[in-house]
Amino acid sequence: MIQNMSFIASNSLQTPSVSWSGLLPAIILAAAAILLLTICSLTPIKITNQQLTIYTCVAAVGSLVATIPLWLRVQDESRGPFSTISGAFGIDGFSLFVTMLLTVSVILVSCLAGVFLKSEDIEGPESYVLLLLSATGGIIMAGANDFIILFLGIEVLSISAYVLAAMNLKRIQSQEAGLKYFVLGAFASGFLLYGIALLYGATGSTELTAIRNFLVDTELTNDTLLLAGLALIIVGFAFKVAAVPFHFWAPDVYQGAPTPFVAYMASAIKAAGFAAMLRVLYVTFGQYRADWQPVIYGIAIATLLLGSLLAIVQTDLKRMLAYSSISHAGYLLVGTQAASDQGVAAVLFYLATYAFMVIGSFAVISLNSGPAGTETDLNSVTGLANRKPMLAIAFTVFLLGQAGIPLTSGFFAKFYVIEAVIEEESFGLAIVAMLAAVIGAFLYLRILVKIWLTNQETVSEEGKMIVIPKQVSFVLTIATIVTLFLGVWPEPLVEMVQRAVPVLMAS
Amino acid sequence: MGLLTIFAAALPETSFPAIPVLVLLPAFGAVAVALTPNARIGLHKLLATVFTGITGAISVWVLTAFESNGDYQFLSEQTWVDSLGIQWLAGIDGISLFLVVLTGLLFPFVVIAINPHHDHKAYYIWIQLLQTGCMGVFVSLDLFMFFVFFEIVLVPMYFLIGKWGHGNARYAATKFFLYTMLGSALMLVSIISLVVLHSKNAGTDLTFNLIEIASNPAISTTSARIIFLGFALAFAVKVPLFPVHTWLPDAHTEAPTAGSVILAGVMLKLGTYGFIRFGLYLFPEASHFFAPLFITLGVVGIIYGAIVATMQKDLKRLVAYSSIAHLGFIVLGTFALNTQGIQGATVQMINHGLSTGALFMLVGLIYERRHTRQISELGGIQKSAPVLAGTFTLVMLSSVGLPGLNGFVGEFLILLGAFTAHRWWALLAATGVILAALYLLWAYQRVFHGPENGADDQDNTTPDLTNWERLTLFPLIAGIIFLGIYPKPMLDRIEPAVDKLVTHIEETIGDDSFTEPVPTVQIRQSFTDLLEQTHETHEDNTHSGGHE
Amino acid sequence: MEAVTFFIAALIAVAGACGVVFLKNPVHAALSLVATLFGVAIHFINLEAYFLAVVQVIVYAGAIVILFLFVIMLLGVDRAESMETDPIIGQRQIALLATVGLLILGTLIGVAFSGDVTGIPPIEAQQSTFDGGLVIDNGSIDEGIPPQQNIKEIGRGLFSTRYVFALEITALLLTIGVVGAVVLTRRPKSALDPLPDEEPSAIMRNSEEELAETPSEIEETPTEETGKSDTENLSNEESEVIGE
Amino acid sequence: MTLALTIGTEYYLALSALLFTIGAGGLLVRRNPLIMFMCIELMLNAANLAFVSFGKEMGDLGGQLSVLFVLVVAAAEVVIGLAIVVAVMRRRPKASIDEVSVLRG
Repeated sequence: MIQNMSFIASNSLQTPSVSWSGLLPAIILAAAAILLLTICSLTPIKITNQQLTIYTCVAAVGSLVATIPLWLRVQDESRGPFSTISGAFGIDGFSLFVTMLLTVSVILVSCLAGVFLKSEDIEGPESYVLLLLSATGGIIMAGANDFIILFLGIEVLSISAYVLAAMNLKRIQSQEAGLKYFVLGAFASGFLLYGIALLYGATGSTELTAIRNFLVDTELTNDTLLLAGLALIIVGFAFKVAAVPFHFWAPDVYQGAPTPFVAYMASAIKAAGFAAMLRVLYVTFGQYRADWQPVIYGIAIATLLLGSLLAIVQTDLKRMLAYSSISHAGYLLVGTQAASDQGVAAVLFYLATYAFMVIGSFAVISLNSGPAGTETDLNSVTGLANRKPMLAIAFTVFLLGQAGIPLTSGFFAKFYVIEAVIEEESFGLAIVAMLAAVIGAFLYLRILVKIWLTNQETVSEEGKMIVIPKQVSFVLTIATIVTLFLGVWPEPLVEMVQRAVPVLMAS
Repeated sequence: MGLLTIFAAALPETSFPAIPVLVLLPAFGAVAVALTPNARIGLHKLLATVFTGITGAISVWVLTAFESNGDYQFLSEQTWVDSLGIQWLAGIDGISLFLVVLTGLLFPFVVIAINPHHDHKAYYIWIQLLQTGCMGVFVSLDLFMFFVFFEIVLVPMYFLIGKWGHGNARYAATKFFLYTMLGSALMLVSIISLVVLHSKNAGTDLTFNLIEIASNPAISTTSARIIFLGFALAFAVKVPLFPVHTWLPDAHTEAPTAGSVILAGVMLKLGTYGFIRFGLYLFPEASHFFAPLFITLGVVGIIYGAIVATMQKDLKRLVAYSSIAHLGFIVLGTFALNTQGIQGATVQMINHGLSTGALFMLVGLIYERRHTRQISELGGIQKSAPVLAGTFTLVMLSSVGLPGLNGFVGEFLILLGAFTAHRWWALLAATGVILAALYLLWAYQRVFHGPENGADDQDNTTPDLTNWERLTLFPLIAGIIFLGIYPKPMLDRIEPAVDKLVTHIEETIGDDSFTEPVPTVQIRQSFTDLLEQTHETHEDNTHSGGHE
Repeated sequence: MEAVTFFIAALIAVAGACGVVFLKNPVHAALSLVATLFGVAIHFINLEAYFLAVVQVIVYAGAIVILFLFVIMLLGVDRAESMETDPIIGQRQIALLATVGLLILGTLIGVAFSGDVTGIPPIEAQQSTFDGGLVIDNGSIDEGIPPQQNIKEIGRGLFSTRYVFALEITALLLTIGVVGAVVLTRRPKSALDPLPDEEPSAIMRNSEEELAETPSEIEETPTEETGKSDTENLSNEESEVIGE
Repeated sequence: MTLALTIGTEYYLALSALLFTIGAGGLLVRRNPLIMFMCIELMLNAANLAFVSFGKEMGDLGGQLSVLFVLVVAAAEVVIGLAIVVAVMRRRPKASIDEVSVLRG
């Protein structure tokens, strides 16, 4: 804590104690990134994309493995969650779950990225470095127990993502997507930061624990400043997770950015954004839930309906999935709105299952989009079932999953969210969410019709020649298996998310 | 993994885990077909026949092993998602028994009798998955499990209609999918609300167990009514009841013959069965409260279906609209809320499955011969294809409800039940029977009599049924006749369960019941006597097959 | 005295901000941004954040604005001037959002002048009652702390509290900045995809025959400097005209 | 002339709110990416001012420390933003980004 700071008599500097094992997952990713950068700038040998992919996967797996002893420790009744560096970074089931989710998405995305970068003839380790650093930012966000740390985590995550979106220098769309993403992302950061400043003024600290304790102990005579700060923070988060009415960047960015990194945005960045949002809203400002719940309620309804309605009228696959991802953000907001442990668990379940489905979907799209990666029109999947049956089956599983058809993980995710929100007796929201699911189903049916029920008039040579590289088929297999397995047997993940309840720990 | 444990757990309880096998065997069949090479069309059909055939055989075994009491039998239980109170809980009682048997037998029949024109492998996969879904719905005693199966049937049916259908099949398939999904989306909200409210009010853990929820009505009347409407909407769409029926004609018309047969035979029953099993059982009070609404809708459906059917130019569409009328009857019987009505509804579900299934088969055969379903372009088939015409007549009469054929039994019971409860509605509904006779006979006249259109200029006349087709149609015809003449074994098995349900309803709604309990045994007895008297001269080759 | 400084500095800052928004020339805008930054720096001194005031001038005015100017010059002032993107969203929404912005402003100013700003007790009472994790520096309120003390405190704050973690994260941020800048300004090796919007117009200019022959030439040559590729396109066109 | 006015936190807060609004409004109204970036700097500066003035009122150093980190973030953001602009402008040599937008909201 900061109390004693200005009166430290001695000149010796006492640095706070650090639990290195607690920080290990983040450290492994960051160190791997820096090490890679160093190696590549020092050695003249060309490192192939495949080697880089393997390196990144190994780093991410290392990070994933490092979370396991932590998870066991945190679940241990006698030890429980803890925080380190004077309470700056909390290690609880929640942050560890999000960490695992992020590392898994890094593994899957780096496999896709390897193939993509090779086909686009982009060399160099930078995209992998940025991917790793971005995930580090996500981990920091998930565990941040201080608004400043949270803000820095968001910036690490997003600034890397801006670069990744603009990565493909050959295509102007990519840079324009990057530009748009950057401008609006920075705009959102501005809101978030100003909100943090106001909250700092209202509560006297940027530390989440202190804020929560302050709000619990103190009856504010005038909470205007606090509410203004809260509103600005919600706006900032809403931008980051692409919730209506702050969603308009998403379709453009999704369409223009390189497909593997779009998969990363839709899975990992969304997960990190919701993790931060849940920790701030549910845990820190749980006392003020009566004030923020209606706002989230409204945003959720608008996001659900607008996302699924606008998705229907699109003709580009990536834009369709962008709008559908907006609509999925609506579901996550529904879970957030519940403001209960069950709601948090549901959101985590949703995030985890959605990550696999969306990465899988974008993997299919990036395979199917031709050599230049530009053929993402809806018609590009026409007759996919005839050309590449396995690819079509995998895509179908992902689409049905996103539509929420039973025996896919997507159904159980929706079910869980609705269950959580009904337990809080928001029946209206539950009904709207299910209506949005029906509207959304139309979108997925449109794609399915093209895949299965439409015969291609002219089979182009290129179209026939889809070769599925090993890494991508690995990603597709994993995603399909997870989607189906969790659809039939969701119990393991349910148990896990129910233990991943966020807590705030002082140092 | 989960499925294996379900198997393992089912073993010690009963000597033979009939229900898991019934549900999962077709799914394994689908996997087996999926693993065979694309080109081996014969093998695909063989595998599908074997797997659905064994399922059918087991369903017949279930029929014989079934004891005529009102309890759930062959129970199989296994935890699924423990933390949310979701389990695999399945059982069969008198109400679901015959639907299980129908599902078990209709699918192998369809697999054997009807060949797809293309994409054989995918076709057999979807057909078998569809059987798994339908079977699952009829045996589910857990609300979550029920919903999963209720919703999953959409996918195979969607592909069956969309890929093997005719004309505007994709439109029809999408419409079918979205309509039914809209209904079930709200049902999901209702299910969860029911479960959550129940656990909150009763102070128990979350449970989706149907029996537990029904036995402990903990939620308030108002919320029960609202939740009931959520369920009812899903079932009404699936039935389909009058204002939400518009998907049915499209789906039926564009679907391939197999799709139509299954749709009419089994899938429409998901809705009516849902009304009885989940609507009435879980919400007796709400069912009673809303009964006038549903009876009205049912009667409107009967009249409307009949009138619209009269005006149809497409033979298949005509049969589809006649389906709406028949299902109106079933809903009418269900919401009479007395033993005769519900029993009649249950019987009529089976009957409708047989008759309308057979009608769609025959329409499919006619279409194969003449390549048109336009009534105006058909005609005079009777001359060149007398057996086809004769079979059509029989099936059509069963559909009209001619005494001595199966349709009569159900309709009679339903009208009896409805008459006890609401006599004016019953009278109105009875006119539906007359209308049915009208439009079906008229259609018959136009299709089978008169000059044979289109056959004059070309040399070929309509070929009659082949021996193979006669053989495949035989089980349906046998069922139609047997159930028409000797429905007693069926009624005996259905009755205890229905009685139990009616008692449950009467206990809940108390004395102000509008249903006047009629001495049921007496009526049924006299009814079967009447049947036997009337038709003892009727030559019946199926009598020996009865097990009594 | 404090009031006078405040209002003068506030005037500079607001005028600078308005300049950023309303001046057409990006160079002028950047310079008025400097004015705002200076104004804020003066406020920092007023608020006894001496170290920050210095850093504000050095980092913001000295580095960031210079970076802006550098890029403006690199791109060419005239081009930077006309460099207008599509509105992020339609004009109407902009108007709407501007109204919303004004509403936010109004609310915030209202909040600011509504007496007890924060719900925190007034300063006098606060010293004894408030314990929300704050440091109450008695000296700073009455006499003001000397600048050296401020720097020392900031140093301690950075390294002996949770902020040390934040400090480490900034290292990542700066790394990303470097890597990102390198990646984005590198020249791609292989051929560029055609520009979507200009392509049709370029094709329109050619006659049908040449269109059949020279579709590949329409693509930009990747490695050339911007001006050069312009001239090349021109010379292509010229030669084609001569060829006719 | 002497001003008897004491400048409390609310004055700083009002100023910072004004700067923030100008920045946010400018970002929405202006279409030149460079100016938009400058507007983002304005927004961040407004937040800085709020941080420092709150810190002063509460006698907490946290506000000043936060500003330091915001400075780093601002620097990193500007670097990336400008790099993206340079990359875009290199692909679009014919200046006006008016025509640039392939992607429309």
